[in-house]
Amino acid sequence: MRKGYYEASARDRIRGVIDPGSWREFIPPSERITSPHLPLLDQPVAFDDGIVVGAGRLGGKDVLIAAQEGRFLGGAVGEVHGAKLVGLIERAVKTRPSAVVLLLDSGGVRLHEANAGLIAVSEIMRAILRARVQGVKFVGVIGGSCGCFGGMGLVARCCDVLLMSEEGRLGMSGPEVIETVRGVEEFDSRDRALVWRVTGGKHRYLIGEVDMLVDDDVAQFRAAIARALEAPAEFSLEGLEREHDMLARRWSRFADANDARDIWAGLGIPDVTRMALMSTEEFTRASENVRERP
Amino acid sequence: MDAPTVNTSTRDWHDGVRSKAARLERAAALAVGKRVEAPQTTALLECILEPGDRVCIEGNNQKQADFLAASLVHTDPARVHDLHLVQSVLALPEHMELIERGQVSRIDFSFSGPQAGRLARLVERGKIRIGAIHTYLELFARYFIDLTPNVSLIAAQAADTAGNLYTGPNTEDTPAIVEATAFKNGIVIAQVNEVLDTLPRVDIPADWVDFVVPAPRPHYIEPLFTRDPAQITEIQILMAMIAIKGVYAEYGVTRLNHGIGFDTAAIELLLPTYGESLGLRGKICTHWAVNPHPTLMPAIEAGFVQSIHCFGSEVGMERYIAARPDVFFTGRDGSLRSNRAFCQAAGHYACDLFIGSTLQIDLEGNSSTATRGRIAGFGGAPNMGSDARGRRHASETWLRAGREARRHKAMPRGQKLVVQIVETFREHMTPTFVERLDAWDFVQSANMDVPPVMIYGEDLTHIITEEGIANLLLCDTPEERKQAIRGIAGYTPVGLARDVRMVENLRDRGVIRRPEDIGVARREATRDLLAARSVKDLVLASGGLYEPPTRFRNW
Amino acid sequence: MTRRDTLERLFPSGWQDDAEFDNGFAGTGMCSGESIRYIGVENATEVGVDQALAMARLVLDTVKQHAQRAILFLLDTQGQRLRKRDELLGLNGYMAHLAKCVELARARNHPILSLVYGEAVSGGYLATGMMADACYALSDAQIQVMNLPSMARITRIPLEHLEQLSEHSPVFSPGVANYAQMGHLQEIWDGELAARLAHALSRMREAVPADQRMALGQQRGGRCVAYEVAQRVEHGA
Amino acid sequence: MEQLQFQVPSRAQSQRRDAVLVGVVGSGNCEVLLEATTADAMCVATIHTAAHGFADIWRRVIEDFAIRRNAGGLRVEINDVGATPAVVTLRLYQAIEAWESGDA
Repeated sequence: MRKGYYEASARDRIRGVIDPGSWREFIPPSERITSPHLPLLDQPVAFDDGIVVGAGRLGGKDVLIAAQEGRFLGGAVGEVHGAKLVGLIERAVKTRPSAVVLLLDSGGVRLHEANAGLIAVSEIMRAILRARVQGVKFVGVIGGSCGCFGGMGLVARCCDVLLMSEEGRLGMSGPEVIETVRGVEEFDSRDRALVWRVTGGKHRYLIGEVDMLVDDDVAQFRAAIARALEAPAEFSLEGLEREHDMLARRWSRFADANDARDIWAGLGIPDVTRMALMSTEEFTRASENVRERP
Repeated sequence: MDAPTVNTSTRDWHDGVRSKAARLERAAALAVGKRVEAPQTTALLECILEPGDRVCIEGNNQKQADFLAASLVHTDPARVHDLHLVQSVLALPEHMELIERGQVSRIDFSFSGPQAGRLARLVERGKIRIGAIHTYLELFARYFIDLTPNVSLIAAQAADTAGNLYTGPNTEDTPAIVEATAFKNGIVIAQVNEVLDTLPRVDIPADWVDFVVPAPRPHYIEPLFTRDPAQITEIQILMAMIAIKGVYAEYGVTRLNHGIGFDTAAIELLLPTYGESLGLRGKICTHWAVNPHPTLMPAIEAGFVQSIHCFGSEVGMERYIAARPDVFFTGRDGSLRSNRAFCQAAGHYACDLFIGSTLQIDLEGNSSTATRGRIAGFGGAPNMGSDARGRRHASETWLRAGREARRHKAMPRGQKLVVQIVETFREHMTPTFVERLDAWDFVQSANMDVPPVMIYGEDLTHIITEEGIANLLLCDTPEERKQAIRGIAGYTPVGLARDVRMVENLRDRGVIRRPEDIGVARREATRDLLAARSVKDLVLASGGLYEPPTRFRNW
Repeated sequence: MTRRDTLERLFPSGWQDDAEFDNGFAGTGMCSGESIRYIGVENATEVGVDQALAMARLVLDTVKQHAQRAILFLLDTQGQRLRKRDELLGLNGYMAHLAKCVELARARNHPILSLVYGEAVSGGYLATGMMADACYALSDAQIQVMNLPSMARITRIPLEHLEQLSEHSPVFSPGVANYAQMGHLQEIWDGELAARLAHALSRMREAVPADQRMALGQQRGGRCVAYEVAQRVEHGA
Repeated sequence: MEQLQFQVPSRAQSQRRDAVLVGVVGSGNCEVLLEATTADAMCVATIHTAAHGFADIWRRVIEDFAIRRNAGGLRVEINDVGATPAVVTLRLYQAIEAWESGDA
């Protein structure tokens, strides 16, 4: 039976991607390290503060893994949640796993502890980048129901390799926020198709924001992560210059784009609608020669 | 009803014919042949209609004669008033507008879904009199007895220049309405989306149609039967497992009708997975009277389904249906031919099981969707959800249910399985099981003769909740029946008031069966069991033929 | 305070703008005889893809042209640009790119500082000021994720409740003092900015900076659990 | 938030193992943590719920669970955001079935 990644819980995802019997969780739920701030606001807590962190093996290789639980407060980052992730990254600098795998599913900063959350996101970014400088590899994974937004959208793009399903969403400001501030004419957040055209996996893959497009299936994610563990990792001036060129090219070509359709057509895709309906495999093949990459 | 007091010796028996001729005469200047241009529509209606007329503004479950309804709102109330609406569905704001403006003073209908709240307020303010709330089949029947329309405003996909109509997949109520109107001196006005030289097929012959109006916009069709699998809960999956294993497999149900909720959508999506794992393909769910639910596609593709007859169509299903003529009833043009009246009859007489959901169930097993402040009606559910007293053909399923019901009677006879599938609590912890239905309040507030009960307890055979199945056929006394219902009512006040010993006794006798009693493991009740978990999965299951409405797409 | 006033006060011995972009600027200022590369945004601008790209270019060029020169981010931003177009192009990717460029500079021994002289709001602050080794803000500046009325609306927690709690807790309400107490800001600056900057720089030249903000937050009593939780994950069995 | 505590007799659970967590703290849902205690014949339940005023229903749900399953020697702790009794019961069963099957 196919196990969907989009709907799976954080714990199910971890169970689905690591080698059986290899899992060890740090600060498990039984320790009840919960948010000290939510009770003051009379809000429910979760025993793991919405993130599972630990060590395991994937295809026989040692990895550290974190998984955000999108259904608890939208996977948003609070003080404990953020600190667990920072601690995991710091641990990697010392223990040198094959990679740190981040199963991201988050709307960004948890408003109930906004300042702590924002600072934590910046600490996560700094920790990842510092670890990358020291040679630790990061694999980001997006395909959950909350997508990956706000500061976590930046965290995702700080990884060496980023995997995403068509169903995943990646961006900075959520469509609802833009609609609230700028009005429905700017961004109709209830237009599902539009939301996915702007933030969804296929568009992100085509413009070079994501390295692999994965089917919404836990087993497929596992296989893709295993492949990502093999990918080379580098953090260099040359690499950043290549990324800069790609981003500058995107800006100069598509600054006037109003819809993903404009960009796809601009990239030389003949039948945008047909492309949008393709399966992951077909899509990956069909986009091989038009897809942007650094 | 008209009560003619004419001396029959001097009567020429052609009042109706003369009335129709006079109306046509008044409107003659507005039409070229049968064709009337859209801007003339209001004038046409003012010429045709007379105070006191019975009017059907075709409002089906899905298809709406919305342009004609809007045109009617623009008529002069001094000329057009005291109309009596006789139509199955009151779904448009225009329908309520006509009541507000005093142009409609009486209604007989079946269902008012989106306007249920507004209708209740109009009734309270004394703006409108409700004749009765009918089932679909019942209202159609009255079209041929005492509620024959004088004027029917209908909707079709296309007309040719002669006035033949092509309804496309959404034929729905049109044949019943037109038959009654056209053959009893009534006038039929059709709004069409387009006029073609040659129609793909003829659904209504030109001879039955008086006027054709090309509408400025295509008529509205509501995608009423599209249930996004993403919203199906684990509890609904658990109940679907109970239904499949505890009822469908148990009775070998092959001919059936499903309601339109998420509970039954869950059953449809479990057939190719859970049903297949139980070896039930070919043994259950082969013949259906049901709309083309998108959630049925995985079961069709998996080979469960042999035949489906439809009340109406469903937006986005057109290409899929056309590609599966072995399963669906289709015309020469390849597209679906639906027919609500025939399908209701099929559901009533030729199905062995009806299953649907409801909002309230009382201790006698009466169920109702009427809640305070809403007069929603019940559409077709009572036709499906009642024993067909006139049925004479036998089937194993029908006989088995009959044997259970008639243990103490000499004359063998079958019975239809009528099943309600409900969670014990609805949203906001509102209990589904109640001591007294809200429907009773309507007797006073809406001046009704009887409470609007959707399915009567005496027709109900099984109730399924997350707590298990209550088989009401096996209850010997009214008290046992009450305890059987309490026994699966969970933690609602009705459930908590159960006699624990009596309930355990009923369980020993198989009247109440818990999930564990029928080998349903709660732990397996996960969304992974659904054959499709998203609308995208449905598109994949259809091989790309299904084209979901935009609001269900994320690509 | 305006950009000009801020630069005057930071670099009384001289500064020279040499780059402009949409509501942004860059140049070189002198501090205790040392050249400082400053990169800033002004007029409480919303930072969009073009500005993030421009700043990234400036950081990369600094790395290429001026080895180990200190970089100072000067911030007055009301957040990331809230437009569909920017999201379509992948604003988060541009922001992350900027953060990566800053990290490269840090790895190549460029001290990184930031000063909020106007406003700093979440997304506009993350990839710039918050990436610094040491973060500062003027005492009359403002740092926030969201104002309390909006927060009340979205979380459905009564505004009065939030206001009442914010008197004792630095964890969610706007204000530079809260960000200092939580360990994010090294210091809040006022008075002689040039002296403050010189002092900050000399301190950074002494030791390779690691991110000490969690520990600082715990010391200052603003973030009581983060440090310990991170330590437990980092070192736990 | 409302906190409830119940202690109800139940047949002893024979399995001994690390804690089990099922479910998620989200609207209409709850998480259930199961842990071993030393009180073999008792099931101890602590509930933190965002929905006030349902103590009696919670008591009956926990009692039925303790009657139907071997929950003696188990501590049940629940973080709840308005889950219906149906969902709570499902989670309790999922938790104890995970416990008994030895799954994580």
